[in-house]
Amino acid sequence: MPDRNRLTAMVHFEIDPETTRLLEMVRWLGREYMRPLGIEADRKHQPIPADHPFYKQVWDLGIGRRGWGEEQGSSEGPHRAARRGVVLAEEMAYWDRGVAVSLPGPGLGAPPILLLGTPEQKQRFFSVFNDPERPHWGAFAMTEPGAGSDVAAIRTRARREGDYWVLTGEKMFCSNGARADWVVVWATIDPALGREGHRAFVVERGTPGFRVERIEDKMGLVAYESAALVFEDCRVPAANLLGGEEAYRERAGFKGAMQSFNATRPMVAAMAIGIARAALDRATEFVRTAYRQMAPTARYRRILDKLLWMERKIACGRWLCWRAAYLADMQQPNITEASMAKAYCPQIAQEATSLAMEVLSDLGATKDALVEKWFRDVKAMDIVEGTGQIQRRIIARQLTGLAEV
Amino acid sequence: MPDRNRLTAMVHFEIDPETTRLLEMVRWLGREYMRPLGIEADRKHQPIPADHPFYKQVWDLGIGRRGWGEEQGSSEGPHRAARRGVVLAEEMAYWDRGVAVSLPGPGLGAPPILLLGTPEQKQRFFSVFNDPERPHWGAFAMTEPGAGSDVAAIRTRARREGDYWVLTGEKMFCSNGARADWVVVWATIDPALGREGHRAFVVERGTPGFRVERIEDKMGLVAYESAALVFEDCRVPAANLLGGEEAYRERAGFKGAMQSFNATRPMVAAMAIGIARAALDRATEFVRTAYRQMAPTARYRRILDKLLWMERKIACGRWLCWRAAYLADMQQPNITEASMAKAYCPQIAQEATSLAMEVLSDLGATKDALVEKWFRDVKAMDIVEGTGQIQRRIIARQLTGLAEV
Amino acid sequence: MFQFSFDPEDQLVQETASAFAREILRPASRTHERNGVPVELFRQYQELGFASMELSPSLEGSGQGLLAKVVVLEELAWGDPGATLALENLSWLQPALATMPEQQARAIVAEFQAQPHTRVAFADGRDLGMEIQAGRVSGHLPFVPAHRPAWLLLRTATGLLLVKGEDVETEPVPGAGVEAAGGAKVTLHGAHPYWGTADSTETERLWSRTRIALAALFVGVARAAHEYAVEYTRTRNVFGRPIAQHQGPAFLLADMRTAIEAARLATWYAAKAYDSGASDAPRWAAHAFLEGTECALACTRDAVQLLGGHGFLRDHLVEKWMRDARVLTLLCGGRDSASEDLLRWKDGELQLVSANPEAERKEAQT
Amino acid sequence: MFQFSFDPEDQLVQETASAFAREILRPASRTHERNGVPVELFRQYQELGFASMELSPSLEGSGQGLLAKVVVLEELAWGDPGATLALENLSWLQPALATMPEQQARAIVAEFQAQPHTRVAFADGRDLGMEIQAGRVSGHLPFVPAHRPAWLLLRTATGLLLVKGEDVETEPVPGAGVEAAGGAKVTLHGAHPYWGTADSTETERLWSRTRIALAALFVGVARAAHEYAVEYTRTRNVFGRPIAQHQGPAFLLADMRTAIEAARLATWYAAKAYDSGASDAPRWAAHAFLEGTECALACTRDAVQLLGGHGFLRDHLVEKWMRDARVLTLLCGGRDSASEDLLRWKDGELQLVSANPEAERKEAQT
Repeated sequence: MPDRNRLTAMVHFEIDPETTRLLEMVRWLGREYMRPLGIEADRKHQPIPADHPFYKQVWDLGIGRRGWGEEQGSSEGPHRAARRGVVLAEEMAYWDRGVAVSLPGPGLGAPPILLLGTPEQKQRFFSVFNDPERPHWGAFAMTEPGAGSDVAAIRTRARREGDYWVLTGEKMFCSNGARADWVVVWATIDPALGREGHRAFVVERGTPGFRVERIEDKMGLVAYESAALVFEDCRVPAANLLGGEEAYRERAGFKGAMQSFNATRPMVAAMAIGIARAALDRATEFVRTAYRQMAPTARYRRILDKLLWMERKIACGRWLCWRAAYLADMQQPNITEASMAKAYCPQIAQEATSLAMEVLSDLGATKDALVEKWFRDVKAMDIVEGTGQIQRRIIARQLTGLAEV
Repeated sequence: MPDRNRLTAMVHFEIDPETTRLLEMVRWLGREYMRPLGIEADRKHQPIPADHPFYKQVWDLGIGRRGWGEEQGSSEGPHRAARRGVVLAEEMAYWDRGVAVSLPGPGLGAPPILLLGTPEQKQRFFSVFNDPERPHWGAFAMTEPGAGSDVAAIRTRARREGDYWVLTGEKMFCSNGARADWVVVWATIDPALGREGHRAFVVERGTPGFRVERIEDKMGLVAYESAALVFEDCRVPAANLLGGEEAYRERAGFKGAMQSFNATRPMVAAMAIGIARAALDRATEFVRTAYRQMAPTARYRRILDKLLWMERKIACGRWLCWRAAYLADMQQPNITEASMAKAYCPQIAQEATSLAMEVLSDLGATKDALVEKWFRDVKAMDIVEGTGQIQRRIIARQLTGLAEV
Repeated sequence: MFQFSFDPEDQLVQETASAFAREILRPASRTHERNGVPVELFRQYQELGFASMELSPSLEGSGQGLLAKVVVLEELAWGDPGATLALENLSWLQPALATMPEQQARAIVAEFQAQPHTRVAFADGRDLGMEIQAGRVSGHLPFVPAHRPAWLLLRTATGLLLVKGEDVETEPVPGAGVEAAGGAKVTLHGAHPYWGTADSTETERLWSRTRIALAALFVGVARAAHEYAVEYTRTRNVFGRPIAQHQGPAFLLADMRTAIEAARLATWYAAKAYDSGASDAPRWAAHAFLEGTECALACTRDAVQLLGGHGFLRDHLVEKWMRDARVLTLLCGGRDSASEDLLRWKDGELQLVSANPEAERKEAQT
Repeated sequence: MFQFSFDPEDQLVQETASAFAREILRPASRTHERNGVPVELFRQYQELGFASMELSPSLEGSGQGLLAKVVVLEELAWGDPGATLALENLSWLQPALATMPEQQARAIVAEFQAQPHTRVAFADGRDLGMEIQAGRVSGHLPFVPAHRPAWLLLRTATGLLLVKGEDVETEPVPGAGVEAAGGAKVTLHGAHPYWGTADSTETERLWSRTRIALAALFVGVARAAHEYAVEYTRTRNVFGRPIAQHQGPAFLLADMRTAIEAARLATWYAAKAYDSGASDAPRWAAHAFLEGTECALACTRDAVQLLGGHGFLRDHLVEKWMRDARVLTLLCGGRDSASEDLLRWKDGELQLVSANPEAERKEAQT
């Protein structure tokens, strides 16, 4: 029998002091700015404009500016980055997931540049985030009107012409795409090649032939703009092909995209948990105040059961996110774990927000009660970065070793 | 606006007097014999032997004897047969589904003979059920060790040799197969032909090359024997090919099997409802007595919620069965409706029996409490006549018009 | 013997409702969501006679049963549940109109004939601290699905009341769904009811009409979402085949369809029980409400899911139906209220707890 | 920062348990189901030290925490949950052994050393009308998972008690699952406890150990069923492809796997909270019990389903695990008892109802 309590010592559920400090900052930012701004955007049904003073303020705090390409150099290193990521993502989404996505910085454009970009490209595209004057955004464009979950089916074409690549096609759901300095655009050199034909290009704002077709009219998460982009014979300098041609040998192109998904799926799952927790807190507060004024009824017990269900599922979901992030930090395979978190959390979060509306009963049916906003917002968490169905496919493939599910 | 209450007049939920009389008989039979015999078989873990006096008794009552091939001639005609079928099936299963299946008569062998058989074959194979002396059984063998849901994949071969067909293969889950005078056996003349190669043969007991390999060791529904059959160069007279060769043009062979499923699926669903209702009644009775003796606790409310859930789901499931049977009686297409009943009922019935065990709490964990028997028995209802998964495939195909799901 | 058929004349009613839903309500969904239902549409609806179909012929109605009504309501809600809530105005008063002295009822019917866009609200005030003193009712309703209701049908702990809108304070509030109906919070400061009953059996019976009608709306909106999702997934490809040809989505479509059928039959059964005056009609009304709630919430949620990213856009109606279903199923105390009523009846049937409040109290203290 | 890792030494414990489960328990499942666990196996289990791993070194245990134990229990239950219930005999007394005077504890441990097959039962008697008068306990337990328990750990409304088997009346009853453990009904006629605590905080804390250990068994049996179903569906064809390559079954496998992971993490968290003496350990124990219950019931039911007709035969173990899971999750009052505890704690946190029993009583009467 090995040493006393050794197993105990190797499993922890604590958050480290540095992350706790960051959490406190997010909490302050969330309470003071993110939640009010998110509500305002939702009520106006308009994204927060890029020139809103809030963005300058967070930019001055360093949000979106520091650390791109420097992660390896920090004292704690990348071994906590994924865990810190899910903890902070949950907290941001607790206050407002829409505003969180709208924050300046390279956003989902960062992972492909970090993974595929040459040193020169990293320097060139990240340098804009050192601008002390005003906030900047990067963006990422993969999804197309006819290719959401089925990433391999993208139809945006890239064709070489001398020192340029010419892009033609449409993209959807490009977060912050209208205000971004550049967008990482995935295109195919030949649809018949499937994933092997995929290439990632950094398309800079103002490139001729690239335009924002519209800002999409979403049911929730209104605070950030989701842009529909059009590329009409858009000529992109060859130097903007991420990593150059050699980066795409052995299907690395598609794998690059997938790797970034593996990193972001637990974060999206954690965001669902954050939203669910907001709904739980609101529902608990309602019970605390409303049921104090009136006689406790049979409904009281029924409602406590709902709160307890939320409490349990939120905790379990969070641990799934943590475990997936821990494995990422340890640079161990986390494909199954990331997908399990992503399959579980949005699903229970949808139910949690729906139950929270029931807890508030008639009041829950009004926009004023806020819970309905989370009910709308959270639906996207089951869709972005691979729907719940896609996650189940991934898990099943990993389980069975069978390729086609 | 049409006449007052016209819609009301055309929708009914009543059971007719004749069926009510039959129900009363089943109730008496169930209470006095079927349930005690089912429990006895389960405790001994042995099917009720074919020479058990109970079978002679029901035989004398006419059960399994009358009406084969005569249905069209009855005064109420076939227009109530399907509805009467689901009502009586529910009631039989309420008392004991295993014993119900073990009752004498042609069983599932009847539909293919009725649908495909020549007048001579009907006369020949049904005549045995006119024997006043002792009970007789018929049986049906489709499922194979490697082909359950995937009926088209049966591998039992039929090869013509002069005036005989020679059968080679194995069958499983053949209800009453060991005591049957004959078994309707589905075989293929060529696996490459798929469903078009299927043929149905009536194999009589004692045919050389036909043997019962074993009685299967089931987790529930012990009262009737499920036989594993082996056919080794089993020579069946050509006259025993149901309907003769011409009956199998245009894939009619497989359709014949499927038609009988369409007729039986709502009955199996209704049986699940019957078992669930038994569990509900037992749970209600427990609450009535146990909670009278002790102080009503918080659990009381929780338990009433479970009873009410069962009450609702059982009612909804029953109506689904009724609707599917009604359409069958009207000779209207009921593929979707039959599959919906079959998908819904076993699922809620599994949950109902499981909840009933919870209602009985510690007592529910014992064999003495009986509920656990229903928990085991009912699982089969989600498997036989097409698993819940197969039903969903059928419904989805009907909904979308897409062939391959 | 049980049967589920409609003869050609019945089908005419259903088809009329279906055509109105398909040609008028559905295309105007977004307009009505923004601006509410226009006065002209109320007039057109009045001419079709749907809102008055349950009224007795002496009140110039066609005296149809609730079963006929739920068939109509399912069709209308398929078009737009919010607009249906609004257009059905007079119908929501049916429990009161069927019970009050005919003269009183005639006055109300006349008011609706003159002003077809008169609005009605209804609510279960039992869990919301409604107080009744000396026949006057006070309390607060955080949400009723009507902008400025002229009438309020109110379930209280002691009975069913009809209150005039002019006797209560209403303030518009934005609803999270069914916006076409509008929304208001209502405060009653000792309002004197226009009509009321304190008979608990009668109250439960009458209230079951409201629950059954809502259950029919749940079925309608679930069906709308399901049919939309079927069409979408049949015609869009993923991984080289139509979405609906993958078993994951296909099984979801099958489960939705089954849930709809079960909820519909539950609604029919409850309506039939109500029409026949069965004493257990309230019980089946509550069951239908619960089955319908599960069905509507699941089907609308899954329809959005099946459209993927497109489901999250207001370009499609599924997101609206998801919100509509969530709000609809909160009305009248939602499923909690239905569950509580059922539990109370079940308890009465078993006669255990009510007989022993002392033990209950003791248990609550531990 | 949070982490979920086992170093090689930890893995050795897990692998030892896993090997015992794989090589001994699993192959003998059906034999143990029929005949119970043989005496020799109790001796072998004692030598492995699992039943005593939580005991303090002064009691000749290895003083490990509950977290280490749940990792072991999951492995063992994967082999056979019924046999594990039996073999774990001394462990079930851990709450009492850790709390009672050392001399008393030493006597018990010595008894088990002499008789390794001594059996233990445990039960939540709170909802079963247990009465305690003048320190003596009376009442009836319809089922405990032990044939002839020498010791009975009993949760009552007022605390936790340890009763000697010789002081109670036991009668064997056939269980619906976990037959390897046996089953008995127990009647207490004013039994005098060997040990007990009436401290409610301590009782809740100690009882949470039982709930967490059971939750680990739930995870283990769920995993057994899932792995069996994965292997079966990978290697059998339907419609020309492996069953698991159809999305319907594949998604079910994925959901099972996810439920197992969630339940496992809930068990780890609760065990960790228990080991660290956190005051909310009972809460997380109840949550882990609930998550584990859902997981075990769903996974075992679906595993049978995924084997189709074969799942219904005793040729495969999935039918056994389905019954095992159903019985296991009924122990200690099952999920209802866990839910009630949670509700009481939540209520205490919000401090609403307990403050107002009069209103509660009034409501119960209406």
